[in-house]
Amino acid sequence: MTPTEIKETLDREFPGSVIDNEELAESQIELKPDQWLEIATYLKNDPGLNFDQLECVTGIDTGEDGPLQSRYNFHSMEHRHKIEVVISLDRNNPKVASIEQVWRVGDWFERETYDMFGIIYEGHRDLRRILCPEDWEGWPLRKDYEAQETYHGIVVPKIKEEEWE
Amino acid sequence: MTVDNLMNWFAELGDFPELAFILAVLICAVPVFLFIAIYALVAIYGELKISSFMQDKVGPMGQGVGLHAGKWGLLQPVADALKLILKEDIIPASADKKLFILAPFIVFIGAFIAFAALPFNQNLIIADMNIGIFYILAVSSLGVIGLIMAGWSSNNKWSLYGAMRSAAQIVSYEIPAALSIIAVIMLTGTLSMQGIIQHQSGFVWGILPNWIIFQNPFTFAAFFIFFVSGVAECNRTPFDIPEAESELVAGAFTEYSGMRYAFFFLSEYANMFIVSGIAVTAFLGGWQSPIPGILNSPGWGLWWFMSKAMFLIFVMIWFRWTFPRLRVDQLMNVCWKGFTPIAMVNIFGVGIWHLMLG
Amino acid sequence: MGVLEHKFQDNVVVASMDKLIGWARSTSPWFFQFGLACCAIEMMATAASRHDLMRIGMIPRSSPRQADVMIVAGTVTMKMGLRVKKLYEQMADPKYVISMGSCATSGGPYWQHGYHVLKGVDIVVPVDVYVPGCPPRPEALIEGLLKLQEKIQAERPLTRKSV
Amino acid sequence: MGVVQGDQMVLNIGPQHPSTHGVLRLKVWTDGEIVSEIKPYIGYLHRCFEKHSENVTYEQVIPFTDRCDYIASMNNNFGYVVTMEELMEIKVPERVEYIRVIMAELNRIASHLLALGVYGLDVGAFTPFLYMFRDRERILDIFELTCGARLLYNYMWVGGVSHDLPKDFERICIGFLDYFEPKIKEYNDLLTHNKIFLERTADVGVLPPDVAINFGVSGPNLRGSGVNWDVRKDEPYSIYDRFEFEIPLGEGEFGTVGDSFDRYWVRMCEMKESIKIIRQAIKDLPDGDVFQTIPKKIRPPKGSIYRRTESPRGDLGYYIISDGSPIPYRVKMRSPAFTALSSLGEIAQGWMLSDVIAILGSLDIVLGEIDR
Repeated sequence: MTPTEIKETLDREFPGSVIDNEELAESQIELKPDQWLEIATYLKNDPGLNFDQLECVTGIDTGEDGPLQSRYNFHSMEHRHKIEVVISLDRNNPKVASIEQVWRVGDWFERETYDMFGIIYEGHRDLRRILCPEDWEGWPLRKDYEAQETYHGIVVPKIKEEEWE
Repeated sequence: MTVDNLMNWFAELGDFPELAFILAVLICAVPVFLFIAIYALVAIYGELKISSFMQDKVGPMGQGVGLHAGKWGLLQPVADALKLILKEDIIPASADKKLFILAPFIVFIGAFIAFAALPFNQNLIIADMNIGIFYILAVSSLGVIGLIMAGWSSNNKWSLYGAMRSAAQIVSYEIPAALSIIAVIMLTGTLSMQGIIQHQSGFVWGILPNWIIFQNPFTFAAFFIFFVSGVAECNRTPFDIPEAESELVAGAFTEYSGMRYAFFFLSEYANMFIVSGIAVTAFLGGWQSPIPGILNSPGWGLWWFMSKAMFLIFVMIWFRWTFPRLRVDQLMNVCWKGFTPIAMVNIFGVGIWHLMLG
Repeated sequence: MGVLEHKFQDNVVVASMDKLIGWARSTSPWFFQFGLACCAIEMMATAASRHDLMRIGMIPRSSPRQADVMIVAGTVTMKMGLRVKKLYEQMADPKYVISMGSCATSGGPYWQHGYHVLKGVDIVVPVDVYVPGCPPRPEALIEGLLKLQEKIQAERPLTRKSV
Repeated sequence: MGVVQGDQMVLNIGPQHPSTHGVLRLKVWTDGEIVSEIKPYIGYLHRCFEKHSENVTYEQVIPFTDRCDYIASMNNNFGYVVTMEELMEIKVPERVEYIRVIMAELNRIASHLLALGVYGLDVGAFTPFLYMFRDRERILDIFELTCGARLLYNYMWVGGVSHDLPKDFERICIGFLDYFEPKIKEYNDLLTHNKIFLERTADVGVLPPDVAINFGVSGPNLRGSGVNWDVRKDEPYSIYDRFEFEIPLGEGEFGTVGDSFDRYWVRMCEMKESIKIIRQAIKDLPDGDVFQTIPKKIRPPKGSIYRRTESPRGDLGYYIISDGSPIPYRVKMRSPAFTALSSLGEIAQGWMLSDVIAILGSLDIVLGEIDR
């Protein structure tokens, strides 16, 4: 099925959850974060869609005041079609339902996005930092991230600010 | 022999029985220790070189800085031993100090005192006891205690794993080894090592030397069972699970460094020599020459014994660099479901064969 | 060796003992498998058949207790830096450290934006020989090891330090 | 016979361990030898690749992609470069396409050689590791001939390659392939048909197909479980659709489908397929200028793209978001070994300690790519 058909089926099944957003490419859908778990289970179990492979979960910081986005790429082994779901969350309290029970690979992907951006996935059984040490301060991949001074007594040098050109 | 001759010789000199006994033992023990040391250096050098040639490598060639390790890396084992002696002697704080210090020496003693009954040639044997082979099998199981002490006392999870595995392995592989030796003793009728070898002189089936391995098919199978369980007793691949490098870091020896580690290293090679020595004595005719009749003088006897033993050690080294490693439960299956039944069948086979063919 | 260290006046006997000890230690430096990143693959290639490390007497050991040389091959991150320090302390004296590759030496390509990368392993561990390169070629690593062997031979463990 | 439940022993197969392929810590709860639970801890080699790619220009990200999966750097470059060219709609000349396929497949053979060699090391056989490294050195010589580097090449640039092929590259490459083909038979005799090796790998760490897909496992690990999925065939990129080669799948000859032996065997057969591809690619290698479509200034249009390519470890995905400036806004690398390792906790439960090491080896993970 082409992405537009998928968009219509989702609109039909979950009215009001699809937000149309112009800048997004044709194969991307923007959804509201509130019904996300039901939509995810629907995407996986519906025979017509059957997205059994969660390819990738990407966290994006859309700028100083913009929302934090959590983008999911799905792919179906059976129908060989793909879709990308974009969910925007506000910056100071980024919360979204965790799809870790639906796709087991989501467990580590979500932990990594939490580690890098601070997006809290509710319902995640073991939401800890996966790459940085447990006691690391700050969310490294946010645009406004300031590396901490020292870590266990080892000085973390400052990142030079001057223009790269 | 030599202990008895020494005792008689001292008896003629003067009447000091206790001192004579101590002197005799000392005079015999020091050359054995020197022999083990030199043999271990040769064996370590052999292992380095043979494993390298098998792996398309050149092995220690002494191409480092300065004198380095001699022409073909001949001094490499000497340098290793000297460096290990000079290293700092770490005893972990949480270790059980006394056991930790004692463990390597018990493992070495287990290997060292078994040399007393090895017949190097017609009269070069320290103590030709009439229970020779039984004595060696009993004494060589002393090493297990040392390994368990090492594993337990270094208070490290890896060495505990290594010690438990090595205990299970060595204890269970002594059964098939002992059973296949019983098959030999049924033929020779004597437990003394020299007696076993004397029994193997002359021809069998025309051209073959009358070694026990050729006397009947059951002893032929018994040789392989004995040799492979001997490899398992020295913790060599494919049974080197106790010091499995890729799993248990360094098994029971993880916490040992310097001199103590050198002792473990030394006793592993001493154990290998003992297993080869017994296999050669019991199955391959000890110091008998392959063509009975000629080249039978004591000098040649020593040569035959050493070359056969060294060949078996070469086979052990060869095993190590070709086979992967068995898992612990597979190892136990091989021993209890494989070797022990076959070894028992061998005993009956030898008996029946002996009865029928006389 | 601790008791005898640096206790003797410099004379011909002590000097020759020093040479012997230096020879033994430099001829068989067993290296501690401590592969972290890309340099670890080059270290394995150096230990493999073509550039054989056993030629110069180096045998890989997996336990810190039995190793003399710790080759820090790869990027040391903050999380790993504490472990490097702990492992270094577990090694038996005399121990040496080779910092292989520019990541271990100074943080390498990750020096500017690597918030999690330790800028050089000499912050946590004293280093004897630095091998440049990203990753250094096997020949460069062997040259670094030979430099280390020269350094070990030049050491005078027994003679008293001229105070 | 009730199961005697001793108290659990927590074992740290720590960040420094001879067979964790780098810096990975496995927290293992064992009961005697049987493993009841495994928790992998990663992040010991987190080198902030994504932070770097937000501060350096598009060309300068390529050396960082090299260092993510340092065993298959060519394939990493290939993935990044294919994604960028799709974003910027650059059509590279034929010769560049053929050179890239040859280099990627050679690098796949080298990566599989290392993976199989180290797997033999984990199971205890030391010699195959050295034989496979000896042959891998020959491939590194070919790479050194073309781009001067042994391990990290920075060879494939956006829109072209950094160096053209040397003079008699075809002769050398064909020479290597002829030398290498009988060597695979030598590995099979030495390791694959070894009874002890079969005993240790067949039926160990079975990864059923649906669990594999659910865990996002991909590449030889997925094909070992019998799922016919190869990005070169199913989402063809570059000119892979011009070559015929099969996709080896795990059939479970010596055990069930999806056990460690199948993953090992799939990699061994994939090396044969890669040889086929290289032979076809060299046969009709066109000539032409390699540098003509390399843009002087890379300023991709505003937008985002996610593209997958087939690296020796599986689906290597790049998610690139550009905002029109010469510096990428966000580059996310989806690493196949990351998902393979996440399935270890599931597969290795209930096996013995030495099997955990064998299963970890069969998954062929690289920590540089997992921690990025």
